[in-house]
Amino acid sequence: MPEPALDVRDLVVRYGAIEAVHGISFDVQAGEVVALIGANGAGKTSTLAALSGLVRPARGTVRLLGRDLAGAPAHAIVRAGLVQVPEGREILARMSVHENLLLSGATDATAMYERFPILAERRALPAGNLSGGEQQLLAIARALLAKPRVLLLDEPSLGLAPKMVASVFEVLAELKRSGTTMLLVEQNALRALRLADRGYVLELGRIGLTGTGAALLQDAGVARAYLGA
Amino acid sequence: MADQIYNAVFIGSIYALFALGFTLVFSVLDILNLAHPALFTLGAFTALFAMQQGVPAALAVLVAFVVCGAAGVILDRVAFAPLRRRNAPPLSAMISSIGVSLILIRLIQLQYGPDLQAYPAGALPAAVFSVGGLELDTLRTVIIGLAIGLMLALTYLVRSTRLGRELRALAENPRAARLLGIDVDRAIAATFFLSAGLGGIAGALYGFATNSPFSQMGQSFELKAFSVMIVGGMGSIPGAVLGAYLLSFGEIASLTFLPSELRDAFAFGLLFVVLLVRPRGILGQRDVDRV
Amino acid sequence: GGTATTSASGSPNATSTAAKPDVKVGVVISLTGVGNVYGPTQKNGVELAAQRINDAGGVSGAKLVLVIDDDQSTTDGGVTAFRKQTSQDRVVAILGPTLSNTAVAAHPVAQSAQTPVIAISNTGDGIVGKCDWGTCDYIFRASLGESTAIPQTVSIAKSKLNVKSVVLMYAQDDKFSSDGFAIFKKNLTSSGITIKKEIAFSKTDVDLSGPVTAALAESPDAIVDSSLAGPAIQVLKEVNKRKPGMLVIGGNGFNTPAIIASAGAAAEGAVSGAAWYLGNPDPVNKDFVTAYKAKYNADPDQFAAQAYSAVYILLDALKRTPTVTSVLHDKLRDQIELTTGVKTPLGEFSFNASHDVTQKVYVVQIKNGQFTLIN
Amino acid sequence: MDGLQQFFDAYQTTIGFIGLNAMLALSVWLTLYTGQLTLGNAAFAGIAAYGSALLTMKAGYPFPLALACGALLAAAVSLPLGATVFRLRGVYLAIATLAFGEVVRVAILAIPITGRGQGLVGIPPKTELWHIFASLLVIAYVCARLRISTVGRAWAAIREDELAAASQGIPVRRYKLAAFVLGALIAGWAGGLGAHFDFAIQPDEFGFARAVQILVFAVVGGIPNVFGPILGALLFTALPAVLQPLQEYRDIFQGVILVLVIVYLPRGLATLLELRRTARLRTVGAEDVA
Amino acid sequence: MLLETSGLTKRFGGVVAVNAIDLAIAEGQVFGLIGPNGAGKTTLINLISGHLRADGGAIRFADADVTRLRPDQLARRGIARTFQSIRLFKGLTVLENVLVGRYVRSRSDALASLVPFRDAARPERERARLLLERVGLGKRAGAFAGELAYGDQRRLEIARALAAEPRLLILDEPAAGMNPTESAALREMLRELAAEGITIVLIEHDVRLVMGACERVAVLNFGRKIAEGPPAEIQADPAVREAYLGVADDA
Ligand SMILES: Nc1ncnc2c1ncn2[C@@H]1O[C@H](COP(=O)(O)OP(=O)(O)OP(=O)(O)O)[C@@H](O)[C@H]1O
Ligand SMILES: Nc1ncnc2c1ncn2[C@@H]1O[C@H](COP(=O)(O)OP(=O)(O)OP(=O)(O)O)[C@@H](O)[C@H]1O
Ligand SMILES: [Mg+2]
Ligand SMILES: [Mg+2]
Repeated sequence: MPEPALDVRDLVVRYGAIEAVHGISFDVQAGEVVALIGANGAGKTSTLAALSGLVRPARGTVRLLGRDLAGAPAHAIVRAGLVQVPEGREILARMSVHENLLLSGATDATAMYERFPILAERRALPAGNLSGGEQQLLAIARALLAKPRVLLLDEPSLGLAPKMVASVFEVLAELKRSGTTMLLVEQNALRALRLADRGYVLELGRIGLTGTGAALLQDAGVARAYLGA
Repeated sequence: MADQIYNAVFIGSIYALFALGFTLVFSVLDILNLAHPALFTLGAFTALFAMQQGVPAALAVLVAFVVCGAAGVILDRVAFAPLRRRNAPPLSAMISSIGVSLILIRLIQLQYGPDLQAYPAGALPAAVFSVGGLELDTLRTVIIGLAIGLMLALTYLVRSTRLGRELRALAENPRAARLLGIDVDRAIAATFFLSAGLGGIAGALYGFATNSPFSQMGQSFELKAFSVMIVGGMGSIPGAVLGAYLLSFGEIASLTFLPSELRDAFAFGLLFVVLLVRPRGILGQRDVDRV
Repeated sequence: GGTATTSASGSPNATSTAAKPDVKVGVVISLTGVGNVYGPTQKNGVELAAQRINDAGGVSGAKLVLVIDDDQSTTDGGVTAFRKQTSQDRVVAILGPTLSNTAVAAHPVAQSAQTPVIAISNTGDGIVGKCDWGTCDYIFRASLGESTAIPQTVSIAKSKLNVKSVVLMYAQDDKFSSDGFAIFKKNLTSSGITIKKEIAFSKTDVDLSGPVTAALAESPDAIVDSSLAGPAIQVLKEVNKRKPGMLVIGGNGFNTPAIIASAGAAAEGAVSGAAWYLGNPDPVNKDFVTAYKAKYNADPDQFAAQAYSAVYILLDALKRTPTVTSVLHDKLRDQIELTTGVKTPLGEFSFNASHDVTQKVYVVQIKNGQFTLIN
Repeated sequence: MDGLQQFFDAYQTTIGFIGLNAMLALSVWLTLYTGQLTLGNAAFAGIAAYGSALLTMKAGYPFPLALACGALLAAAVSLPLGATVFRLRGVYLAIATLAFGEVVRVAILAIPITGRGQGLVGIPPKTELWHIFASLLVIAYVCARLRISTVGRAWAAIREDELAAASQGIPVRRYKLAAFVLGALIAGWAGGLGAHFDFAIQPDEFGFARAVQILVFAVVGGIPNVFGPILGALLFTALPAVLQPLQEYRDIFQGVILVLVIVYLPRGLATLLELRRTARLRTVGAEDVA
Repeated sequence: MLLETSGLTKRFGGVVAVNAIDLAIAEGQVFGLIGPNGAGKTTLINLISGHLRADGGAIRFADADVTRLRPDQLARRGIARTFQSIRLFKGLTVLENVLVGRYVRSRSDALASLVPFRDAARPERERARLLLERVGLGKRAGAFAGELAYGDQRRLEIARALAAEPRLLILDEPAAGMNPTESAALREMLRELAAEGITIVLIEHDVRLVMGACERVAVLNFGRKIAEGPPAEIQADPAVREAYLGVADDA
């Protein structure tokens, strides 16, 4: 078995006295899309924040292509190739679309303008003026420009109209076809599991269930808890 | 009249240099760095120290830039970085900077005493030349040129370079900046180096112009710098420059057209009115508070 | 408590001092804060005096001990220090405080404790004689007031320097400067000199080229600048640049070596009235200057000279007071009142009926980088 | 006993100023607790100090009446001022109030009856220590009880999020103004007491440096409760006296202490007993002060 | 009608974010508001709740003209809302957030609180606890609001709005960040509230929630109302499918 692109062992995240994530382990193989689903407060965002170095993991290892990144500063993690599209998009509202794209260190955004023509149209506008869906596309494009080895996505469909959700998932599917490795956190569990090769279910800071996307979709417990069936 | 305009340009340039460093830190980190006047003073005394060792004036300004820049970085490490890590409100940082200012000024006094000092005799250009009947002195003219050059350079840096973009991103959303791979610590260090370095240059140049540096010299600039930043637009670099010249021309003009006792009342009254009429200043950006 | 009790110990074999209890003299000066430009040399002055007095046998055999407190240049600090020295240290008299603002707040404390005070650096009105705050019969002043010095300066300007019109400049938010302004204005007017314009500036102004340009535009015979040394230097330099040779007349603020050091050639010709000047060839002064230089490796300034003199003036009165050790403050007060002709670096010194200075006023002009007497 | 008496006599001014400063710190605490950074309280103290001193000196008012008039005068000035400046927030508000303070200072310099640059001298020393500490007690009690009432909760809500607070039905402007005017009233009361405590006042005592100093008391002491500002005033008023033996190194120590307290107790001395809670607040990035 | 708007218009620079909108919402109704991102939904309710000033048109609430009232005045008349971008009092506890929400219902106790040892707020706290139980946050009463996970913060916003016992409750994407099971629970709660007589305006992108909970739905696009009617009708409307749902919707 080849070395996984992202290998997380025994990760613990604490906020002061509160432990949000209790020693979880999971991995993402190169080229694979893995979904992480779970109820509100399960610890999904906390997990991603620890992976990206926004909070310091209290324990555990995070290996990206064999290199341990646990506890490294955020910018070093991004440069190593672990890039996040954060919850709530976090675009820079006052800077133009173009400037937002260049912030990841790229000098040329042409590739993204080709992939997302709507961004090319809006390139000089302050990013804050974009609609919610457009902002989400911008956040994805911006992350892609940072040349991710592994892309982390935290609820990319949050707050988007159904049509926009569809188009964001189309983009994700296309990324998957082009071989991008992704770890996807989603509340839209149905779509996420359909897209994913594998999935993990996070319950109160522990991994409860794991399996292929299709298998999880069949699971009665998952259906009851996350698909609203 | 022409010589009063020249005076206004000179004073405005010094205000602008002082305010630029102040504004830079404010725009990136939201901190009112009340140690800036002390760094300004440090600049004047660093140049004094260097020149007492025989360093020529031009080089002494450079030394002041580097020493103050480094002091700025240390200041950040000691007084601000721990607060940032603790997510403390910007007000805490302001108070912390008051502490640093006390320390720095006292250190300067321990070395040089509280009295007025003077640069070594003959070390500063004293020549006066005349252009179209206007008596200009070399020192002030050089200072004006240098100040304008530095302002343009800083504006370019922040508007058009990668570092500038990173600083603006950091200013707007530190969390996003980190997620984008921006080395936040390095960017902040750069901010402080530039800010304090500029403050140091301003101090050295002002010290030269008056040839009487003293340990409290920065204090007079504090209130003026607030006015400059507010009038021009908080956190805006071109705004600070504009505000500086507006203030200096306003001061000179009110000297000519008003009873001189009313000048300060006029200046602060004006500041007050600007705040009420256009709180974000002439070139300031509106704060976005979307619901 | 936190006090620097400087026992300026005399020579170790001054045996006679052991028998009698020490004579404690309070000194309240500004060692920190804005007044710390003056406080340190005042401290030098009093300590030098105490050392020399003890070396010479003390106060009729008793050792003179200084209790020095910093007032931080604030009124609160001054009042605190006065309270402490009168109630806890129980000093025989207090010298100070440095700044006039502090003085008017602190002196009442000593007055109500009936402890005599000699002011050593206050130049404004209302410090002695008729005090705004009430009876002040325990307060004396050994520092030449501007209301004594300025009339002399003005009369020399008129008679010797032939000044007919002036522009009068001052810092409106500075007590020293605005006091001086009022006195200059009165005396200039009464001696028939035209004031072409009054220009107020602020002590926080960073550059005075504007006000000076405006002053020169009036083409006066002289510019009168009632300000402290910092602004004065800027005024002198601007004047020199725009109109070399223009006469600049100042008050006590001009009377410091910093003016010559910082303004350089621009200071040449500046005129001011002073209580003391370095080059005074009087033997008492020369002795003082030499001793000061030997101890501190620097020239004294007027503040050091006045502080030094005040200790000797007090000593003179103490010697005349019958029981030195358990001083009855009113007796000491009476003796201070009788001070006449004490030889000090300031010249022969006496107190007048309103407890103020009687001494020679030295109107000096800067010539070749030196203060030189012109009256 | 005698030693104690002596100590008391000697440090009576310092003790008095601790109380006066504690009142001023509480006056700025009110607005800080509401999340508003204002720097006008030194000026309010100044207005009341000059007002009440002139009343006792020139108009022969009895002391308590003069004090009350001074404080009311400060409050009366703060009302229209607050109504205009509370359109501003954050540093803008701070600087607007600061500019107002400077206008007051310059105005005092321009009005002859105040003694202008020379200051006002010969104020009858009517203030006794017990006046100061009784006032402080009452003020601290009122502040502490207000904090846990609906009013205090509304202030805290405004601090955390003005817009959301308005949505809960809180008339935000009115509450901010109330905190401001109450602060001015307290500052005015303290200013009047202070003026009659040490014979003389001058415009510089109520300027920028003083405004910042009051802020330091409150912030270093801590905003979460009313003990913070009192503690801060105590520490930073007593410190210069305590550190007197350090002579020229005193400022350095004072600066170091200031930095250390702020760095290690960023929410103030008063949070020393609740470090855990403070740490939690920190991680959620809650506003504590403006 | 409890709430009526007529010709309501709001411009931002060149953009007409809300363009001549007429709405009429009856007492006790659950009214849905949907539309693509940037259609003007949030802007519309910002106008209704007084956070923005209308450039044109009028708003009537409970038979009174409220067009120019401030948010706090409207809150006192019975309008409560949640925010799309959560705006809790992060540094106050969960319980305190709800207590602030009760502001309009509690009498000022500023003077009463001066009486020593009196705890004026006790009954209020009991009510607040009950409300927290109801939204499932009973155990988190002592946590700071900022410590809650995203979905829990949304629940707390709802609890805070309910604390005011409003006549009209406006919810801006309350289910964002909730999974389908959680949003089903929310739907149940909305039904209960409606049964209690509270009028609800619901903005949501979760079509299942909107269609399941609302009696009437309006669709906005580019600031204009392009359709209004019962859910089934709306879902069948080709213009709505084109602009909002996407042709091959299966959510
Ligand atoms: N800054 C913080 N301080 C304290 N506790 C926190 C903090 N952030 C999150 N938590 C707690 O950690 C737990 C996990 O939160 P997290 O945001 O990771 O959940 P999530 O799975 O992303 O939920 P959601 O689907 O609502 O986004 C929750 O119990 C939350 O209350
Ligand atoms: N304060 C503002 N300044 C400028 N433009 C604004 C402002 N608020 C909203 N807009 C613009 O108005 C339009 C409507 O925005 P609004 O937030 O009402 O949309 P929405 O329907 O709520 O969208 P979403 O579903 O994404 O929340 C958008 O084009 C938006 O960019
Ligand atoms: Mg999350
Ligand atoms: Mg919206």
